[in-house]
Parts: sequence; structure tokens; C-alpha cells
Amino acid sequence: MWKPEPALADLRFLLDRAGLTREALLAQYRQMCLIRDFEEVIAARYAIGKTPNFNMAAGPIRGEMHLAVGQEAVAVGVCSLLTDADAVVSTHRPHHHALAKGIDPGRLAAEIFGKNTGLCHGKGGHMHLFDAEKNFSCSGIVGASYPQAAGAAFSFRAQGRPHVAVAFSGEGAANHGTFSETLTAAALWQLPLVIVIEDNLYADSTPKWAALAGTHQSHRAQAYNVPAYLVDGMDVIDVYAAAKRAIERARAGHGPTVIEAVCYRYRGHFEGDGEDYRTREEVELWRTLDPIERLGKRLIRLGWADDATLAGLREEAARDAAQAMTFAEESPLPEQREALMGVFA
Amino acid sequence: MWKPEPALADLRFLLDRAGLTREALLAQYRQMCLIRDFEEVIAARYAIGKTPNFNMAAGPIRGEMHLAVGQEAVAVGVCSLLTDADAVVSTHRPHHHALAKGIDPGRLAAEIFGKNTGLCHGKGGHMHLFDAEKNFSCSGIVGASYPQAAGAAFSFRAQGRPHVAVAFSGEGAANHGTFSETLTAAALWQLPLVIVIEDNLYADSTPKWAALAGTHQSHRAQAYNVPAYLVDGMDVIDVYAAAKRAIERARAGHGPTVIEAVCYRYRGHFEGDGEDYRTREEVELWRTLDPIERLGKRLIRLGWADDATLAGLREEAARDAAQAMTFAEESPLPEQREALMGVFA
Amino acid sequence: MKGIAFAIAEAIDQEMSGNPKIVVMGEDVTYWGAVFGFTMGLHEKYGRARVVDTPITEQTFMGMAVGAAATGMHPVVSLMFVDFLGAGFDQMYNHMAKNHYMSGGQFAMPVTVLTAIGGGYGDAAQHSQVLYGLFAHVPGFKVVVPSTAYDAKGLTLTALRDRNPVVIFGHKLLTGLPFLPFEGEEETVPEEPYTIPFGQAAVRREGSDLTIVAAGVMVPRSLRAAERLAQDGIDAEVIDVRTLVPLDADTLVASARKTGRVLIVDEDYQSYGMTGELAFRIQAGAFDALKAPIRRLAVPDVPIPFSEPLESAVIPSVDRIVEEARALAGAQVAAD
Amino acid sequence: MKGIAFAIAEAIDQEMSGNPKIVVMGEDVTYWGAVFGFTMGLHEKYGRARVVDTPITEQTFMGMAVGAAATGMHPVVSLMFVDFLGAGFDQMYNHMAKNHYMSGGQFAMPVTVLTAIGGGYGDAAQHSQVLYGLFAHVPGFKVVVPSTAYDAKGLTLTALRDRNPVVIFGHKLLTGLPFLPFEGEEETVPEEPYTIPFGQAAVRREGSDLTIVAAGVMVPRSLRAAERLAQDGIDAEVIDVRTLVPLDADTLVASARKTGRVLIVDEDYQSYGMTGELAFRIQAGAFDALKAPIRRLAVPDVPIPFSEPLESAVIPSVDRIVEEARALAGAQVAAD
Ligand SMILES: Cc1ncc(C[n+]2csc(CCOP(=O)(O)OP(=O)(O)O)c2C)c(N)n1
Ligand SMILES: Cc1ncc(C[n+]2csc(CCOP(=O)(O)OP(=O)(O)O)c2C)c(N)n1
Ligand SMILES: [Mg+2]
Ligand SMILES: [Mg+2]
Repeated sequence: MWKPEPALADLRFLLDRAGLTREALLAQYRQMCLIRDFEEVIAARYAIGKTPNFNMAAGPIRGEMHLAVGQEAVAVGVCSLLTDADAVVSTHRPHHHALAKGIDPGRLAAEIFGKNTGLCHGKGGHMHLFDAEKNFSCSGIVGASYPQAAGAAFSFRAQGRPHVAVAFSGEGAANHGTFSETLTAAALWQLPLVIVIEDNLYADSTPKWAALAGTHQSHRAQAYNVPAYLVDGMDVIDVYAAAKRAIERARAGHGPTVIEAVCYRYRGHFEGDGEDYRTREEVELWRTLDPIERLGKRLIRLGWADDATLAGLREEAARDAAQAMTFAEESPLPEQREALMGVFA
Repeated sequence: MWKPEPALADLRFLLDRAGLTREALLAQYRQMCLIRDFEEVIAARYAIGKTPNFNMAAGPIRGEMHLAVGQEAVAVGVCSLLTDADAVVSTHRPHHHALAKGIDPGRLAAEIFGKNTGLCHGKGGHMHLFDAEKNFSCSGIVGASYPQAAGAAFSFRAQGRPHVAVAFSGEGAANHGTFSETLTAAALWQLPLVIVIEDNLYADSTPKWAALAGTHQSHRAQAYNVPAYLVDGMDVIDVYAAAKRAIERARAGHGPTVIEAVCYRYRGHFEGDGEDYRTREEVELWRTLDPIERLGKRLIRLGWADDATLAGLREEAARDAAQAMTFAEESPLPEQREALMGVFA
Repeated sequence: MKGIAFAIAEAIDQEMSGNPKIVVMGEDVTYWGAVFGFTMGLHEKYGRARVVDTPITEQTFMGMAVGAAATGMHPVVSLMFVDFLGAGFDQMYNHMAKNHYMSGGQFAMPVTVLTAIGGGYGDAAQHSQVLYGLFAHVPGFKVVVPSTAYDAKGLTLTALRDRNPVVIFGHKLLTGLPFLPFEGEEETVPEEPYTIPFGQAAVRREGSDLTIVAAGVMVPRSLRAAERLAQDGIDAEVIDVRTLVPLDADTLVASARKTGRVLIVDEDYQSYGMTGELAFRIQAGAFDALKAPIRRLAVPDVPIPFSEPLESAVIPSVDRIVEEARALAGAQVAAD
Repeated sequence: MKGIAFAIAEAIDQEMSGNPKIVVMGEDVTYWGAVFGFTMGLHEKYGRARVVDTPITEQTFMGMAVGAAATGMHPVVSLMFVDFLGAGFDQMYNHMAKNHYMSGGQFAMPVTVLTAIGGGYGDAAQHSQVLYGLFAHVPGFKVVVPSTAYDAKGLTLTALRDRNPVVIFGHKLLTGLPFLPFEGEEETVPEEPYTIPFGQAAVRREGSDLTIVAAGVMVPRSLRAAERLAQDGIDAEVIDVRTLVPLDADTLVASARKTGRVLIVDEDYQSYGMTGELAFRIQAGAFDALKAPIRRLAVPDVPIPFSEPLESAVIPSVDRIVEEARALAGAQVAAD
């Protein structure tokens, strides 16, 4: 999925076609930095109490932890096109989607810490982030995001509301029957649905070659009469350009689209992953394609930013991430009696 | 899926290429007649006690009844290529597959009547036909046949046995997630699996246009790197020719194939179906393509049979079907205490 | 009115006409009224925009219901036979039932699931199950099992106004459809809409010698058994639990305290299901008043066999209810 | 040996080396040993031909197990977390569990399912469930819940020689893996293969004042509670059911008859599950010997919340077992 780096004139042309301005690109840069920083500070906080012996139950953040460092461009490229009213259904690896959808980093972090100020008052946790105001939900069950997003899309159409629903998933998830079932449903009813596959080459410890019958999941969409884009998930501009078409088409009533964004997760499947199923070299190779650095370089080439501008944005992002952690850490835990409440509305 | 009727020389050419001899064709003719007669006498027996008021629980055969009149060519075209050791996993509409796989019509009928002499001693019933000697099983759950056949194929390969596994299903079933999941598995592991979709245009009351995102399920196979054939399911020769290639390839270790056979069920989804979701005209139109009559006419054109030969075969088939019914009707019911036995082996 | 199918369809129609959020989806909900009649007539009235035949994709249309409920709709979803739950259970118990809780109360899940249960007409192991025990075990579902048309209408209307997932288990032999045996009664059911609250068991027959607790078609069978028992001078109280979740344990306990003897009758599999739960709740509340161990009659942990004599050997019948009740009435404090 | 994961993996290895019919399949069974270690080391020894990573397709690999079992193999299938059962349940309860019966005994289903259960380490609502009640409710599964490494090895070997579907529920906090808390003990486990028959509960501690019945990690917790109770002069008997199906009701009843007081402790959801079933069986056999209503302690019908104080409020702890047992020991025949 690696594409040639566009010459400056071509880059201008591509940006123009995508309708991407300087402001938009700077915002994307900042957003990607926020995600990167957020994930990295979460990683650091998660490690507390877990070294030298890694124990999932120890420290201020318990349970599994799936981070998306390296995959920022996919979340930002897609979600920067969405409004609060558009629905996003995410997965076990949801922080980047949540932040890109505009969820408050503090309340997000607080949920990850299990605090009462968290999005779900500590009941959900890192794999179950919900924010009704941002129309955001997720699921720790692989393959579960597709039908739920289709349902939201169905609902928007039924209510005559011009919103779109986005299902994020991994490439492993697209092997699940729900993917093809949802393609059928979305095509049949021409739902305003965009399915985004973050193809990061691995599902847990299982490399794509051991689990995929073909090379790309997006190829399947065609067989269900759903158009699909295969994009460079390490390039926010490429993701954005495809997502823009898909989302505009969906809003206009022209039905669903699949976007497969080839990307890479720099960290393990979850924190604590020994990663013996892949080589260090592969990880290093992919890091050379880093989406944040690439966008930074382009901004400089375009003359839209200099090192200082970028450093400023990075600092802002770092400050936001740090503030989110402080908010989370200083927030109180929920009270035990809360546990028994809220099964039913 | 209608194809032009081949001119005599072309027909000879096609038969030759498929390796179909006079004997083979006559056997297929007889087998299709047996299925037709069997289904029709079952329909008649099923109706006993159910007129004028149709009540599923009345009469000698209780419960739902899904017959395959009109779909004989698919079962015979495929199963005439199989040995006893090859596995077949069938569906809620299984009689034609069972007979084509060589299951004894008497024990089949007895099972449908719930008799102790039935294949499963009356425990299975019409949707749950099992015959270990013929490696035949089925399921009343739509979409369930695919993975089970894939499992048998996996097992043959693991054991180094040269057998193939066939999953039958309807076109409605192929919307189920198990279809795409099984395609992935079969392609990944290059399993000796043949998936046969009997595309009879309806799933219950739901016409294909209301449930399929595309025109044919077989198109999907390609997206999973599984080769597929789309054949005329009202033409046993066309089915056979494709099945032969698929099965030979599977035996040779070249992996799975999907065959979609477009056909039609003359009767309702189940007996008692009011059929208000389709027109009488459509049914009549498809009857003009009747697979038994078409094969009969071709046999005569080829000079491989005259009216008397065919009438003789039809009589034999009718006699076999009648004998099966007699056997079933005269057999005893199982004893009540049997009900509590056999949950565990 | 004859049968719960008509009652449920009428309830949906009445609520749907005033509530644009309601959409009906599932396999064969148009021409076939979801096969067991629960959506009869709706397609004709509301068209395919609001009454939607789905492909055979349980996981997906259940998941769509979750997504639609989260964005302002009230989906009414048909799971044609309860036996098919396994094709879509994940979206039900892990999402539909949990999202309200997991989201800290942000996303209500107003979904009404309609499903057909039960055997007794020869549909064998994969089309005759009851399985409400599975839904009752996982938190987040309300579990409704109507035994009369009157209840079916009132409970369905309650479900359609509930902001939570409610699963309505309609027994096939109570539908009143002409192609199935009917074990209910012709009833007077008010035309105007009315609701019946969840969590209120109904004492269908008062009695003093023993209590029979049942649900669904086991209620009319228990009532028939009670009539037979009366001829022997045994006066049975018959209680219809109506909703397994929420469960009206008080009514069960009060009856157990009165009669001292309890028989629980269930068409679901015997072990790890309804009978055990009800027994626990009853012994917890009526321990000192019980004169004999609680008994139960249910499907004895075998798949439902096809053949008639086998099937009737495993599904509780009026005869076997009578037998069990007689044994219970005669039972001294057992030391078995 | 420390933990059930090592024991289960050793059992599979020992049986696999002599039985070519065994093939291991599921997600991440190679490098990750099925995440919770149940298949550790097998990939290195047997390679990808016999230890097969599957795509994320629960319904399909469970269905493949059915087809493979029907044609001469003995699949060992990993359902990584029991929480994921909903993605493949149909092939399990409608086929794996029923095909032997439905086929009139023609097709045995020698399948061993390995699955990880339980919470207590912060994995929240969709990765902390126990759910063995669902499998125990539907006929056709044997339900095995080891609480020690010794048992885990012997029960797994029994499963691998059984011609029926057996589901082994391994509690995560008993695996002994370094990344999880461990609530078991370091044990001496014989190297040579041995089997432990299903359907035999184990009396883990003898006592005379009351009986605590438990499974999985609730067994060591109950034992710890019993030690605390002993300090108060309460002598608790602790029984490990070991297999829910088949269930050794005799041992439970005998203990209940001896102590007259029973507390059932369970990490599955409270209602319509294990606690009700065991209570039924105990009251049926020990009715006249019970001195107080049977009590239970289980997850109180809520999803497992993420946050530590919430999670520990719903999963039975040593403290709460002690509390319940104390109340029970003091309970007179209640009239509550
Ligand atoms: C139904 C189900 N099966 C298995 C799992 C365990 N699991 C969690 S994440 C994961 C891998 C997902 O891979 P992919 O979809 O590629 O997403 P990625 O982790 O790469 O972002 C698996 C198997 C699950 N959560 N749900
Ligand atoms: C999982 C599941 N969902 C629904 C059904 C109910 N059902 C039985 S047959 C059928 C239609 C099947 O259509 P198709 O696959 O085209 O086969 P055909 O009946 O046309 O042979 C349906 C929906 C079922 N048996 N299993
Ligand atoms: Mg991935
Ligand atoms: Mg069809």
C-alpha cells in the first residue's frame, strides 16, 4: 500500500481536490499528536505497578490495554469529516477513534482509570467507551461494530436525518461473518454507512497471511455491490480523501462504502505483549512511514508550517494529554453501591 | 441462468467432455425420478389428516415439511460424483440430497415418519437426517452446513484420505456469516470442500431481490480466492460438468470450489405455504424447464432411450418410492423410554 | 380473540401507529407475519419502510437493533424461532443487554424481541426449544412469557413502552394460528390499548393443597391438571409467573406458605434453568412453611426428539403434571 | 506445578502425542497458547498442521469441530474467553451438543472445548464472565470447572478420552500465568497421565456446622473463608463440584444432611444458573435435614463493571463468603 511521495505540485493538487486547507492540516497534525501523546502516557501510567513483573491486575489501570500508536492517521482522516451527530462504533482498540471524534480527553482518561468522572462513570472501561453526546460507542467483541453502525445508519435514514454512521474494525475482524452480513444489509438498503478497516497486518498474534484468504478485505466489498477504497493508512491525506468521498456519498443517499487503510501498530496487540510473532525490523521499517512525521514534513514542504509551528502544536497536544491524565488521576473512584444500579433504564 | 439448448452435436460434445455415458445419464434420470416420486408421495402422506384444515401436528407425518420438487438435478448432478466416504452436509430441505447420496429410501421415509426403523430411530426427523455409513448429516439451522462440511474436509486432509466434503445450502443461507467465514477457512487451508448453493430464488417468503446485495452468491467466492461456477440447476448435465471439475480438483488437493445452481422449487417453502409472495405464472414458467423432462428429451434425441425405456425407469422409481412408504408406514414407532437415552455416547 | 399472535400483532399495530420510532424487522415479517403471526397485518398497513424483511443474518439484524435503539428508534425484532438465538446471541447478551449499564446509563436500549417457543407438534430438536432460561440468566433482559391473549397484548404494550430490551416468548401452541394446535381459550380482549406491568405473577386458580407454578403453555396444562386433581379432592393453586425477569417472588412465596407444597412445571430444559431458580426463591422465602421438598417437571435434559411418542415422553403433559402433583400432595417430609 | 494452564497444556500434550486424531484449533493457539496458556508449547512440538490458528470466526471453527469430530478426529477447540460464546453458540448447542442424540447415536462428538472464565483483574463486562450456566442448561455438554492443577490435568485427560463434547472452563486467576493474579497453590502434580472421572465432587475441607459449595476460583476463596470462619468457631465443610454436568448431587446432599446449612458460592450470574440448580437438588435430597434456607452468593445480576471498587462489589470475595456463612451459621429456621 505504499504510494510514492507526491511531488510538491502534486501534493498541492491532491490537497486541493480533497478540499484540505492549511488550517485543516494543522488541526489534523495537532489531533494526531494528541492521540500519540495520549496513548503514550496511558502506556506509561499502565506500566505503573506492573514492573518488573507484568501483572494485568496491578497498578492504577487494570485489565487489558490496546493502544493505537501508529494508527493515528486513520482515526483522524475519517473522524475529522464527522459531526457530533454522526455515529461512530469502535472496537477493543478505541482511544484514537474516541479522541478523533472529539471526546474530551479528560473524561476518556478518567474512564480508562475507572474513575467516577469517566465517560461511563467507570462502568465501561477502556474497551467500552460510550459518549452519547458524541454518538460514540464501542465493543470489546470483534466484529460487533459493523451491525451496530449499520443500525445507526438505518435509523438516520428512517428518521430522515442526514447523518452517517462509521464502523471501525481491524482486518482480523473483517473475517467475522458480521462483516459480510453487514455488507449485504448496507447494500440492500443503501445505508449511509462507512466501514473503515484498519488493516494493521495482525490480529492478536496472528499475521494476516495466516488468517486472510485474500490480500485485502476491501476486495470483498465489491462482491456485495459495495464500493471500496484501499488507502495508505499511514497517510492522513490519503485516508481523508477517500473518507470524504465515502461520507459525502453516504450523506447524499448513495449508500455504503468500505475503506481499508493499511497501517501498523507500533506497540504490541496489548500492553505486555511479547511480540514474538513479528520481527523488530518490521516494526522499525513501518516507523519510517510514521504518519505524524510525514504530515509534518509535508507541512514544511508546503510552507504551511515551520519547525516552531509544529513544535508548538506538539506541545499543546502534550499538555492536553498530560492534563487529561491529571484530571483522571485526581478524580474519585465510583462508590461501590453504584455497581448495582443501571442494569435497566 | 437459462442457457440455449445445445444442438445434438454440441450435446454430444458436452457429454463427452463431462465423461457422461448413456448408462450414467439413464441412472441420473432414474435417480431424479425417484426423488420426484419420493417427494410427491411424502407430500401426499403429509397431507393426510391435514385437510380440510391444515394442522401441522395432525396426520402420520408431523412438523414442518420442506420438499425439493424441481431441484432434483442439483442433488443428482453433484452426488452422482461422490462415494460413500465423501461427506455431505445438508439443510432443512434434505431429502433429494439424501437420496442422491444413496441413502436407503425406506429408512429415509421411516425417519420422516418418526419410525424406529428410520435412519435415526425417529429422533432426528425430516430436518435432521443422519447416516454414518453414507457420511451424511444435516441441520435445520440455516447456514450451519458450511462450517461442518469444512470440518469434514479438514479432517479428510489431516488424515490423508482422498475424500471431499460437500455443503449444500440455499441462496438465502449464503447471506449468513458462516458462508463467508467458511470461504475464508476453505481458501486458507485449501480444503477439499465443494459448496453447492441451490439458488431457488426464495428464502421462505423472501425473494432474492429483497435479501441479496448482488445477483448471485457465487460472485462472492472470488473475493475469497475461491473459484466458483454459476450453473443451470435445472440441467443435470450442466451441474454435473461443473461438479466434476470441482470434485476432481478437491481430491487432487487443489482446494475448494463454490457452485451456484440456479433452480426453482415448484412447491411452497414448506407444505401448507400459501405462496402469496410469488405468482402462479412464475411457477408455471419454471416448470417448462423441468430437469427430468429435459433430460428425458435429450436421451431420446441422443437415441439413448425411447419412450418405453424412460417409462420403465419412471415405473421403477415410482415402485421404489412406494415401497419406501410402505416400509415406513408398516414400521413400529420407537418406545417412549428411548427418548431419555443417547444424549451422550 | 383467539390466541396470542393476534394479541401481539394488535398491540404492535396500536403502538406503531402513534410512535414513529417503532420499526419492525426480521426474517419474513412481511408476507408471513414472522411465521408465527406476531407481525401479521403490519406490512399491509405500514409498508416495507417500517416492516423490513431482513436477510438470514441474526447477528446482524440484532446488532442493527442495538445501533438503531442507540440512535432514537425502538426496533421490534423477530427471532423467528428461539432455537436460532445461537446465530445472533452475541449482539443480544453482550450488547443489547449490557450497553445501558456499560455506558453508565447513557444509551437506553428500547428493543422488543419477539420469538416463538415450544414443541408438541413434531418440529424436533432444532425448532422446539424454549430456552428462556438462557436469556433470564444473563443480566439486562426482561423476559416475558404470556399465557393468554389478554396478557400478550398488555405485556407487549408494556414492552413497547419500555426503554429496555424485552424478549417476548410466544408459545406456538398458544398463537391461535390455524396451522397449529391451540391450547389456549377464546378470550375477550379489549380493543383499546392497555398495559400489564412486568413482575406481577397471576394466580390463575386458587387452591389450598399445593401450588403449581408454570409459564407459557404450561399454564393452561397446569389448569387442566388442576381440574383433574380437583376430582381427586386435591385443591391446587396455579400460578402463572408471566415474567421471569423481573420475577414476582412474593406471589410465589405467599402461595407456597399457604399450601406448603410446590410443583414447578416448565417446558424448558430441566437443569440450570427456571425450575431451579424458582425453587431457590421459594425455599428462601417459605422454608419453614414447606411440608415437602419442592418438585419440578421439565424437559429432562434431552434434545426434543422428533417422533411423537418420544416427543410426548419429554414435554410435560397434563397427565404427568397430575401424576407429579398427586405424588406431591401425598408426600410426607421426604427422606429420599 | 503452579496453575491449571500448565496442567491442561501438559494433559493435551500427553494425549496428543499418542492420539493422532487430536488437532488443536482456535484463535492464537500457536504463539500465544490460546492467550491463557491452555495450548502452551503444543505449536513448537506439533507444528501448524496439528495446532491451527483460525481466523476470528467462532461459529465456523466450532462448526468445523463438529464436522471433524463426525469424520474421525478429536478436535480440541479454544474459545478464547467464554464471553465470546455468542459468536459461535449455534454450532455448539444446536449441533455439537445434539448431533449424537439426533442421529440416533450414529455420530459421536468427541470435542474438547477450552475456555477462560472469570473476572477480578479489570477486564470489564465483555471479558470477565463465567457463563457456564448457559452450557449446563442445554443438554449435550459435559461441563468441567477445575479448581486445582491436579484436577485440571486429570479432568482434561478424561475429556480427551470422552466421546462427547466437554467444555473445560479454566478460571483466569487459577492459570498460574505470570501476567495474572494467582489464587491457587503450588501443587505436586504427577508427571504421568492420569484421569479423574466426571461427576465426582470433592470435599476439600470437612466441617460440621455448614456446607459451602463452590466451583473454580470460588473454591480456594471458600477455603480461605473457612479458615477465617474456623477462627470464629464455625466449622465449614467446603465442596468443589468439579463438574456441573454430570453433577454429583449425592455428595452435596450428604454434606447438607450432615451440616443442615448450605451456602452456594458462584461467580456466574446469580439468577437462573448454578446456584438455583444446586439448591434444588440439595433441598430435594436433604429437605428434612436442613436447618435453615439454602443461601447463595453470586454475581448479583449485573454485568461486570470495570472500575475496581465496582468489580469487587459484585464478584464474591473471601470477605463476603465469610459474612454470608456467618449469617447462615447463626440463622434459625427463617420466616423472612
Ligand atoms: C468474537 C471475538 N473473538 C475473539 C476476540 C479476541 N480478540 C480481541 S482483539 C482480537 C484481534 C483483532 O484483530 P483486528 O480485528 O485485526 O484488530 P487489531 O487488534 O489489529 O486492531 C481478538 C482475536 C474478541 N474480542 N471477540
Ligand atoms: C439461523 C436460522 N435462521 C432462520 C431459519 C428459518 N428458515 C428456515 S429455511 C429458511 C429459508 C432458507 O432459504 P434458502 O437458504 O434459500 O433455502 P431454501 O429454503 O430456498 O431451500 C429460513 C429463514 C433457520 N432455520 N435458521
Ligand atoms: Mg489487525
Ligand atoms: Mg432459496
